[in-house]
Amino acid sequence: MIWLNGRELDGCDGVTVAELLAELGVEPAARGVAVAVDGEVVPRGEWTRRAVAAGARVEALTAMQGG
Amino acid sequence: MIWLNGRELDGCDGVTVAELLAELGVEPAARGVAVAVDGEVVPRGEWTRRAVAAGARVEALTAMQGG
Amino acid sequence: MIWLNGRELDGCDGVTVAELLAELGVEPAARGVAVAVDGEVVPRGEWTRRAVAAGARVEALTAMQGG
Amino acid sequence: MIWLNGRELDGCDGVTVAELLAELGVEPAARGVAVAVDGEVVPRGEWTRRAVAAGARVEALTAMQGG
Amino acid sequence: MSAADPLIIAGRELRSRLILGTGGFPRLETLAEAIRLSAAELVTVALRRIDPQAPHSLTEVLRERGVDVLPNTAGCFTARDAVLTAQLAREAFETDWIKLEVIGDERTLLPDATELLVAAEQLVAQGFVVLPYTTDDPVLARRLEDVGCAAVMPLGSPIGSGMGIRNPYNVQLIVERASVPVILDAGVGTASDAALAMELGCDAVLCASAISRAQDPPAMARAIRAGVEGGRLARLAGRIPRQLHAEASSPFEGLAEL
Amino acid sequence: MSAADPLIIAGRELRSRLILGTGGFPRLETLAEAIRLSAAELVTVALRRIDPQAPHSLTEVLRERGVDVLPNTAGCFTARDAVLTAQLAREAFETDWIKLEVIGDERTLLPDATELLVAAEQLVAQGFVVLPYTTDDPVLARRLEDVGCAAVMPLGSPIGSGMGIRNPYNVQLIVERASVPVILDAGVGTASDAALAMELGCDAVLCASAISRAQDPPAMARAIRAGVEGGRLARLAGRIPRQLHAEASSPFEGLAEL
Amino acid sequence: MSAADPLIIAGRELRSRLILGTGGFPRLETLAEAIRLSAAELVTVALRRIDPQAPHSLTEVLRERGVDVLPNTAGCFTARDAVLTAQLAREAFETDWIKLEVIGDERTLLPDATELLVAAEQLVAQGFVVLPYTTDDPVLARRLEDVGCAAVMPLGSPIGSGMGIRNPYNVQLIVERASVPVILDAGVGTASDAALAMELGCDAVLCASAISRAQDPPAMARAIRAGVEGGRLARLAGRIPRQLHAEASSPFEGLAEL
Amino acid sequence: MSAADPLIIAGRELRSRLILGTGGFPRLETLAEAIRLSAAELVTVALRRIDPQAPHSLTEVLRERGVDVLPNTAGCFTARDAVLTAQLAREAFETDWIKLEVIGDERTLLPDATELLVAAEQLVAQGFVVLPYTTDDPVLARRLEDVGCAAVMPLGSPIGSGMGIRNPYNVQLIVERASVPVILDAGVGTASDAALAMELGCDAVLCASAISRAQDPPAMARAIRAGVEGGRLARLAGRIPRQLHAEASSPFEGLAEL
Repeated sequence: MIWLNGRELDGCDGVTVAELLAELGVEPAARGVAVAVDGEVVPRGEWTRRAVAAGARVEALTAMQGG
Repeated sequence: MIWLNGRELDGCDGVTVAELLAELGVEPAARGVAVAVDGEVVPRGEWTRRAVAAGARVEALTAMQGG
Repeated sequence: MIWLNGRELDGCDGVTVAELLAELGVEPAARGVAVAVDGEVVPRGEWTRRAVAAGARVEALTAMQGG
Repeated sequence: MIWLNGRELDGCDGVTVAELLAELGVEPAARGVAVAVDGEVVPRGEWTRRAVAAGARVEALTAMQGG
Repeated sequence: MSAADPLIIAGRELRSRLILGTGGFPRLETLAEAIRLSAAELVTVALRRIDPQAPHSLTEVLRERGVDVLPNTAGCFTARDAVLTAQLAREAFETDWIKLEVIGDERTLLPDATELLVAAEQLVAQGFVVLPYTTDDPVLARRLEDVGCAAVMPLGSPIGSGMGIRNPYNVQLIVERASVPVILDAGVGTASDAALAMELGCDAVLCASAISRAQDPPAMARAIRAGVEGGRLARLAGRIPRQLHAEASSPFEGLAEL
Repeated sequence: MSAADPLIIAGRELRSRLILGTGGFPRLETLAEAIRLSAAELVTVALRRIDPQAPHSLTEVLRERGVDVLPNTAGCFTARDAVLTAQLAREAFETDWIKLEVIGDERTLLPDATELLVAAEQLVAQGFVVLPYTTDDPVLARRLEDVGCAAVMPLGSPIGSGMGIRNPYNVQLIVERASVPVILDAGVGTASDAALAMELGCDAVLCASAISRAQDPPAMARAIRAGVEGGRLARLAGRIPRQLHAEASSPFEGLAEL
Repeated sequence: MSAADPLIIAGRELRSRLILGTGGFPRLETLAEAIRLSAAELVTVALRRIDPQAPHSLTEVLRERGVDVLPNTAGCFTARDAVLTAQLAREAFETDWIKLEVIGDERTLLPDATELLVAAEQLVAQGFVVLPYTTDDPVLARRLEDVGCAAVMPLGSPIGSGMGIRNPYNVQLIVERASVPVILDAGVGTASDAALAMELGCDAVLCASAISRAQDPPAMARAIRAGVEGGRLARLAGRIPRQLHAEASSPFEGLAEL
Repeated sequence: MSAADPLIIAGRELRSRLILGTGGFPRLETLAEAIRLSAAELVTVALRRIDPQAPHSLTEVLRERGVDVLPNTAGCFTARDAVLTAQLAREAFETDWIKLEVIGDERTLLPDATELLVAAEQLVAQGFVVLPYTTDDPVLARRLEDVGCAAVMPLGSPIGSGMGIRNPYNVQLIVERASVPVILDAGVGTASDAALAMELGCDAVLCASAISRAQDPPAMARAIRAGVEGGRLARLAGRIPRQLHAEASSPFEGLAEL
């Protein structure tokens, strides 16, 4: 089980960051996106390599209107 | 007919100011009261003598709370 | 004697407004000029006809910078 | 040599705090006085016992008008 | 000049520098208590038609409290009505003193400068001691003094608005030039407004709604009295100048090297 | 809540809501008289090097007047100096109370938020009753309360500037959230400033220069005392709301038709 | 209503909402440049005695710049002098338009309400298009409109004082009631003052000293022009309400849990 | 110094002195139009969780408009969260620039001085160009500059409050001492507020709600742009001094004797 943006995701332990982003409809080349796993930034370059361990908290963020 | 404080008073033409004040429950010796007939002040001393003609506008005033 | 803009002018009783304006270097056709004699406006059209009596106060005015 | 309230005091190495205060005209029982030696408060009770080493910085303070 | 100096209007001495308006008090008992706590010596009243039903005790309350009546011409929109109202007030209350109001607009209850000046001139000629409620226009205040008013009563802001002194500069200009007492009338909402009026150099404050319509009128009477007294004391004490930067209140010399 | 309620700081009751700073008085006699007229029970003092020449009478004057000493850490620019100064003050005056000042800039004498918070936390841990002089920043005031300060003392404007309360909104925000007493410190220039502070909901006012540097300090002590009392009374009395337009204080009904 | 709407006074359309006063400019070249950069279409002039020595080029400069002249009655203290001056101005400049000034006091140069109203009424009867310089008294403004003035020109503060709009509430009250254009005249000191005037609902701004006596008059002409335009745009755009507390401009939903 | 001088932050030149916040716009089309009319070159965005449902066009709109993104750390209450958010922003937008927000209170959204300073220091050490949203505390502004911030962004009043610049004196003190650009951030409600900020000496204005939540955002974008430009021009033009009394703008010499 993985926490992706606050929602539980089951049966996907060990998938890569890139695969998780795909879940969100984000293609690997997408600009304006950043990912943190357990409070650490995962650089764009590692998305395809970096596997996400069970129980990890993943935050996938992008630009929203803000002051 | 006489206008007393904006209200018509019938069958009292020729009565004195003092009599009109009595109508309002004001005794002749009352302090803090003043009377105008047709836009002229009627001094306290003339209340008993001064007759009010038909159609006259009488204003009988006293102190009210005011800023 | 005539008062022109607050200054005494001697030996010129009976001269015209136009002649007084010439004193001030103002030609008859000048725009932006107005004249009052003894507190009355003298219309441009009367400058050449209108003679100024002895003792008269003549004010010849024009535009100055003002707020 | 000792620094007492920013002034050098020679030939008094090893004197007690109480003796230094006497220099300033302060008797041991004085109220409203406090002493720091090298940035440490010396409690009133130790004034007579506590010897001040050479080179020490002594601050002897009291109340002054202040906002 | 001392804080103990009485306020002198038309030769009469007043120890209190707070004049109370009687309008707006929910009950006469509350008014009576507010008068006591305000220490006012002079209170305003309006002239209205006698109502046979109405318990006729306002004047008694004022007599018991030992305060003098300052009748007003509230509700008048013309010089003519104001003059006649003043004459009626003189007849009713046996006083030559009149708080002159000539209103120009129902929504703001602001004075009508021209009508006010005309009425003031006529009333002075008729021997009245005229205290005009006026705008904060320094020129109008001067004209009112010129025609013989015994004091000028500029507003801080509209009657009952509680907006305080909207334009302190004008009040200051009025005070600078006036040789009769300047009484701030209308707009005071709380104690600090009254204090500011006195600090600007006003000689007194007239206050009605701020007290009568407060949640606790007697308490506000005390509050505004304190404000008036504090403001006057401060004016006389000579305040420190304002400056952008700080000025230490504790000395830097003698500072320990810790 | 009543006007008679004492101010309670760290369990101690004070009847006076005006705390007097002793800095800036030209002579001790003037200070003594100002203390008497201000009715202050608590007065601040600074700690400075003993001057053998100086007549040593300040503390005697304070003892005679029966007021308690609130030592300050004026002149300290770091948490470390402020903490040591507080310890020396405790030793000298046998009080745990400290007016904590940690200054960040010589020209404005404004507090240094970070150093102030560090010093406050350490002093609270050492058992001091900490009254911090702070900016009008509501968040900083909250943090100071969170670390255990017994009161918060936001400024109205820079020390000695006499600029009054530059940002009443911030003072209002501080009061809304505080559960310890809020004492307006610094900036008061005159009585109306003190009244405004109390009307905004402050529990007390600390004032030095406005009184000590006035042309007549004792008179200003009375003035500001009156301002504090008037402002507190007004706060409790419940002021009328502000409105753009007028609200008549004399009734329109019963108006004569003249 | 749109920002592009022209200002209409007495049936005449003006695209510029900044009227320039010509007084106080050190040199005519500077005036000419300020006119260009202010984009003013209407500029005021005073009537003074012809000086044979003086180079007679003011009117030429104005003609070159293609602006129209709005003569004023500056310096008049009575209705009679103002009316006569207006008649002379009509004769000299062949315009019925007059900026009516009747001053009541030399130190403040504030208008004399009564004389102003008398003069306005007479000039309207004589067919003038009267633009009166008035106080910020809403009732007087109304009276001036009632006697037929083509616009009202309330002051923000005294002429040349640069104090801005001392009493925005009065200006707001004037705007609320006026059915002729309201032009803020006098007191503007800088661009934000001009913007505020327009935000309060004024239709235009008249400005002399703020521009002519600035260190760089042409630059200030641009500045105040921008202020007028910005203020008008803001008025039409519908500003957000003021509130004591914050309202987030970044959403809290979707906030990461880091 | 000239009005044409670009604003330089961390060596980068900006011609526009208005930075636009993108929060609060009802529709992206409105945002796009407001960007165009504001002439902003830099706009802020927040970082939030990807919403698969949401049409992902904000960044496209910004790209089309050719503006650069200034990411913020809005919503962070600790230095740690703010630093991590800044790192994510750098990753997402490939920019070292960060508008640093560390909030201390949800109701006022005011900054937390201590956490802000800690975060600023860390981010500077990590090579960020840090633009901190701060209070109007001059000492804190100085500390932020000392730790290497590229600009300081004091608030005028709480975010979205539209209260303008509550304490112009503090902004003035910040400008006096700053050697990095001062950008007024938060509180601007209308054009005159923006003009005042520049007149006080600010180098730029950051504005979101005043524009995005106005009734007509694009019109308000133009209005505030004009306010910023007018205020800057006025600052450079050198305004006239404020004075209590008047200064005639029409000469008294040459006055006719009518």
